[in-house]
Amino acid sequence: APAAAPDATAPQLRLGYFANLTHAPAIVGVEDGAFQKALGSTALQTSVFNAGPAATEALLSGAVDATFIGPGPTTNAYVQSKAITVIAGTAANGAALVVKPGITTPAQLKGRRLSTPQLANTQDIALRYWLKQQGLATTPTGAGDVSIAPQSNGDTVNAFKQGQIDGAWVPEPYASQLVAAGGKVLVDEKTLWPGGRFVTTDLAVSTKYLEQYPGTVTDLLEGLIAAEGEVNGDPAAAQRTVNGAIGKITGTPLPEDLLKTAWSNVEFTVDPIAGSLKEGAEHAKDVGLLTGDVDLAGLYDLEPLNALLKQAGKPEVSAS
Amino acid sequence: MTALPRLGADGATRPLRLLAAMRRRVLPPLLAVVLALAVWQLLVVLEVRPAYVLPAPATVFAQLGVLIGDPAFLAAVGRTLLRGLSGFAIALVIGTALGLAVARSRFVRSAIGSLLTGLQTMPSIAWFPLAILLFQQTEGAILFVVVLGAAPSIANGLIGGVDEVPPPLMRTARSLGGRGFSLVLRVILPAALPAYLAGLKQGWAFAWRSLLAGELLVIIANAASLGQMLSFYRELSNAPSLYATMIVILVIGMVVDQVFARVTNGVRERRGLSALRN
Amino acid sequence: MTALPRLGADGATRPLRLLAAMRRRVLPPLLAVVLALAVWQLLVVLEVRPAYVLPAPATVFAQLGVLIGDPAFLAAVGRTLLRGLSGFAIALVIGTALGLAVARSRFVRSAIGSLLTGLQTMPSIAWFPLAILLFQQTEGAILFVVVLGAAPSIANGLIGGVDEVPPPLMRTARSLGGRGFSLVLRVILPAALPAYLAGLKQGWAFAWRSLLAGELLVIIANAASLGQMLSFYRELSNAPSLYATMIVILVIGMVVDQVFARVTNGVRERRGLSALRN
Amino acid sequence: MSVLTTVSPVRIAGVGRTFGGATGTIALEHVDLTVEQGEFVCLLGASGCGKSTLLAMVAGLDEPTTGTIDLGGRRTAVMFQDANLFPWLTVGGNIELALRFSGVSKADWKRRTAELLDVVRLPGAERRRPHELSGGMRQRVALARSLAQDAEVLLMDEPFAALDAITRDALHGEIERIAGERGLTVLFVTHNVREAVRLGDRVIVMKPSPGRIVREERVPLPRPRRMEDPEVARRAGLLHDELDVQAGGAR
Amino acid sequence: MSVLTTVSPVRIAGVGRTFGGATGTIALEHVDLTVEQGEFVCLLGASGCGKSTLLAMVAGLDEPTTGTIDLGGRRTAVMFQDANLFPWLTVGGNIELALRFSGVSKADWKRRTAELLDVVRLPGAERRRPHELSGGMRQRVALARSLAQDAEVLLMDEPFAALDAITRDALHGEIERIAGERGLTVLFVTHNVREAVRLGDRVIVMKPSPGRIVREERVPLPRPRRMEDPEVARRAGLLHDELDVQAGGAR
Ligand SMILES: Nc1ncnc2c1ncn2[C@@H]1O[C@H](COP(=O)(O)OP(=O)(O)OP(=O)(O)O)[C@@H](O)[C@H]1O
Ligand SMILES: Nc1ncnc2c1ncn2[C@@H]1O[C@H](COP(=O)(O)OP(=O)(O)OP(=O)(O)O)[C@@H](O)[C@H]1O
Ligand SMILES: [Mg+2]
Ligand SMILES: [Mg+2]
Repeated sequence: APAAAPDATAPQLRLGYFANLTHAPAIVGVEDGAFQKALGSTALQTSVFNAGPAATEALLSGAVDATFIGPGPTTNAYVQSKAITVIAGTAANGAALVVKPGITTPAQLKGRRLSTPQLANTQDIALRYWLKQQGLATTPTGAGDVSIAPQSNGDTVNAFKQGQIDGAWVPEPYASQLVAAGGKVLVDEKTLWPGGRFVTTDLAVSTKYLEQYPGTVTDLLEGLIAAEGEVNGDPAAAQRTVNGAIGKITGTPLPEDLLKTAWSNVEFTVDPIAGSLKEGAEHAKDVGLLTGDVDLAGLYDLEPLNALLKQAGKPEVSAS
Repeated sequence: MTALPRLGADGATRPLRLLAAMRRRVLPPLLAVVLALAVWQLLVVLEVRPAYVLPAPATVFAQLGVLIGDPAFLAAVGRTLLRGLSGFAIALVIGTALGLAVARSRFVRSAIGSLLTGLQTMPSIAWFPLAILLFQQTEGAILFVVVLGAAPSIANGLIGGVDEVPPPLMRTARSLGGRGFSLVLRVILPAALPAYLAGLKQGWAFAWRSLLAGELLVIIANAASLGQMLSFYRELSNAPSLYATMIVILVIGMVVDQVFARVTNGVRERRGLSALRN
Repeated sequence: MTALPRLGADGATRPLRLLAAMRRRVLPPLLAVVLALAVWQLLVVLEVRPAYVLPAPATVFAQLGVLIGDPAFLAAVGRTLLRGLSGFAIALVIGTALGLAVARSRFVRSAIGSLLTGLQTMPSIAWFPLAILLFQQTEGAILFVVVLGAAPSIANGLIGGVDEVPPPLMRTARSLGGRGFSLVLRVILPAALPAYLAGLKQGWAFAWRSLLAGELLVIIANAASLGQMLSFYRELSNAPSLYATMIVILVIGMVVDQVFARVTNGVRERRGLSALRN
Repeated sequence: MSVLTTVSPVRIAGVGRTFGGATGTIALEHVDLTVEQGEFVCLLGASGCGKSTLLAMVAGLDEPTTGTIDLGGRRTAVMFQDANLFPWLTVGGNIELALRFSGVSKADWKRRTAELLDVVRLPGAERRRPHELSGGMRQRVALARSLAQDAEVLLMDEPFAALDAITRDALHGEIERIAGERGLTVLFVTHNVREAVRLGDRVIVMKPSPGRIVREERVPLPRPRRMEDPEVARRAGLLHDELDVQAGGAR
Repeated sequence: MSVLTTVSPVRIAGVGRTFGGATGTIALEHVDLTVEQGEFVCLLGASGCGKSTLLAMVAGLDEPTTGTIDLGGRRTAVMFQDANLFPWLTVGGNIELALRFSGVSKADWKRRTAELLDVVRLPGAERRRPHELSGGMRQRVALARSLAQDAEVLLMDEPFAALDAITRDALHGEIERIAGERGLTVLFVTHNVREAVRLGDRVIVMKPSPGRIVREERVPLPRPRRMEDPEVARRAGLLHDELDVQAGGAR
């Protein structure tokens, strides 16, 4: 494709995100105007998604130009289309295997019933891979040494409280909710990763948009860096903003102490921790939830981000 | 003799009649509600399930009060209703046109007759990718899903109705010189009306369900909707709000049913179909 | 004179009739399919949307071939069909009983008549928490959602049918001494049959949609299902498989429609309702 | 009338029927009529004078607005003005349904159905469908169906209106025979004055707006009678003139 | 018949109609009938001999299995054996629908409807609903509806079967008058032999199994005639005997 001028800007940017804790920088950036400020004359138009598939569908079919999204859907979308590019990270960590108090070793999980948010999503893959490493077999259809029953996070919390499941591998704030319901953290996912970090949310743009309007993308990144700064600089204020937005969108804000606990388990960073996404894809292949040739070579383009980081005198991030 | 007061069904005096009407129309649903609440409360008292999954009626109704007092909730209900009505209106036009085409033309019937039911059995979730593909992030995507859910029902109702028009009436209409559009408008549609209305009612149910599912597709910030709230309450394990929202949906459904029942009863009465009941 | 060969509709010779039947029954749907494929291919050729969201028909049909050749996929389809049929069977019994109760008793009608439609408009997602609450993660939870979707439709169809039974026929039946269950079985149900069948068709559509949504609810050991695959493919942004699965669902829906159409046509023919068409 | 023996099977006293509330149509006003056991009573009267309404009330299918109708719990069979065959059943099925509802044992259905179809001159029509029949054939099936019932009081609303003269004459004989054999009490509505005289022990003349009984006429002629009998014709002529006078008065 | 002037309005040639394929019921076999302009032809025949079937084919609502029916594009109006009123319309609405389909301008509907209801002796019944009418009233509304049509050929299937003698006599006069005024060609099915002689320029006698024409009889009596005229009665008696002989032969 003929490269556009490095500062070419678009008349508008359509941006998607979720009303989730792990999308806090996106929410803050939208609510406090960090994105719009950075974008200048480019009109910002936002869409809120409920789950990964809708966000992917929107990005691939050109209904949004960029979206905050989890690593699982990112990988799927890239494998299918090769038409998206991850330009930054947003959040890391914040997922754990929480189990009934009696269970203290992996071996005790044999014959138990665990939940994940959705078949083949990030946590589902993490759980299956981890179990495999512990010598416990699983199948996508729920059979094996450990039975995995994917269900919606809300149902998981209820099922755990009623003792219908023995544990669940879930993201925040549900992990904290399970702990509050008497669960014990058996595995904090970050301990499994090199450096103790793994990506939870990243920012993906349509490759076409990136090629056409590199200037706007840079503006967007600038806004993201500013929003991350706000989130990390004044967590209390950020929590208020995020909870306000969640309350407005979902009808119920999260309980404040729960939000606080969950928040402390998540790290907000622009580092996409590319290694963890790529290894996650390998894990998915390993447990049979991803098939075929998984080539993620062209997924990242971190040059614009690194340029901005360099300008700001911050450490650069790596695409491997 | 005609001036004498008459006894019997037609002759009861006004206040008596009102009381009788009360007994017939208000008492039974009231009893049903009371019974349902009693069973519910009993389950709660017996602690069959913990309160966070099965809250007490009082809790739910308190929450219902809070929700109804919340302008944001009312706005959400209003938004969803508006979407439902506009989607239904579009489905009405498309479904009626399709239904007439299938009912009246053998060719169209064998071409797409079964397709209608096929489309109808397709779950909303399957349409989502296509809806976003076609309509991007607009209300259009939601309406698309709603229309695809409702139009086949409406069409099928109309087709059924037209197929059941008694042949003697059709012969009579044709012998009177009825042709083309005039025949359709003056004879076929009125004759098919009861089944058509039944189709509309089913269509509304499909539209409404598709809508509540479709509202999860694109969440428009600052524009909460009923479908969205429903799934969020579920996600957040907010049982009182979830049940309160279900009650709202139930009541809306029942009100709509009453509207349909009124129309249908009017139609039946005018045709002398309600003459002999029990 | 009766021995002479006759012309006209009844008199065509066998091979000719076969050809005519082909022309009437095979050609139109074929044309419809070809047209749909042509439009689709055109959109692909024009590259209206990239291939990874709107794959070419050839890609999708190739994938369809792969899926159909995969025993696991066939097993999933079989499992879903089985669930659909059993859920529908339960809904049939419950819906029919409810429908009769409402149609025959004024009290029951005003107590729960509107509730049926209210329940029908409740989206499956609202039932999920309750289903899990009552049935845990078992087939029961899926069937619960399916039955709640389909039974009101079946009941409403039956109610509509009973309400439309011509009063003269009811009077005749009663004057013949028809009472109670015998009257219901021998007169009311047959008279209401066409509307009842229409209700069953709608009920199937509701059951099937609820099922495909409900299958995401409960993942049962070693039991892949169509609903699960549908969302799985969507999850993986696997457009060819998604569209191929949609085609499978569409075809199943159309086959079911054909079954209903056969039954309905048989009923209509026996009653002389098909005498005058076009 | 008869005061000595058993109570009369049909006692209609002060019956009125108004449709559609106090301001509606007065179909019948103060009708008194007693029919004796085994009596054949014919009702004559202008179109819309309330004959069908009266029959429906005697059959218990409608309630009088005023007055009482007492049959002492006797079973009725009705043949309506319209055939009202059940379209989902064959001709045989329609008759068998009446037999079933009357508690006739299943073993006898075939035979009884065949017999009844013979009576109405439709032998072998069991397997035909209502929509394949001519108007007169449908009416005869309805007649067979009403005769299939095990009733003591037979109510017939213009049963022979759609029949040609020859078939009708034959059925006159049949109905007379069956009523005699079974000891039926018959209330028979017709527009044909000669038919009324041909069949009735008594002819009741009604008048419309509001519907009421204006005349009763015993027919003491010996049976069997024929429509062509000069005495039948003479009495019919008198009744016809009577009706004519009334009509002139009413219009 | 007439060869000089215009072509006859109804020409039925070699018409047969079989229901239900080659092995089905033969309703009509080889029927030939020509009706002249302005002629009033009555069809008589046993129940099930194919009268209604023939009328439906003349009206273009059914197709003969063999033979041809040619009306030279003339418009027909049909009054069916059953009233077939549209239940969702009032009495007035039913008649107005016929006026609408006949292209009568809306301004005239009210007046024409009132006139027609007067003709059938139901003045002021516009706003009543079909299910509120008695059988004879429904039939009269159907008659008014068929007269509302702007037709050249009038086909009537037992239009007066459900009417009392007085009303029927009045309507005989009306139908005769209207047919004369409009120059209508009428094909009139009846079971009443006297009625046929009273109304017809020609009476056609049919015979069943299979349905066919067995006799034609001109009625050269001067008009107006009355049912009670001795000459009408005499001719009717002859025809009745003729039918009787046939019936004896057929059964
Ligand atoms: N359901 C109804 N609602 C209103 N009016 C009715 C109803 N049924 C009958 N009527 C009126 O009652 C009167 C008597 O009707 P009915 O059918 O008894 O007459 P009939 O003597 O049987 O007449 P016909 O000889 O024409 O059959 C008529 O004026 C009719 O319009
Ligand atoms: N749709 C049909 N299918 C099969 N047979 C039919 C059909 N319509 C009419 N017939 C048969 O054709 C014959 C003639 O019927 P048609 O209605 O013309 O008789 P009709 O002369 O009008 O008798 P009626 O005086 O009783 O009205 C009858 O034997 C009838 O059973
Ligand atoms: Mg009557
Ligand atoms: Mg006939």
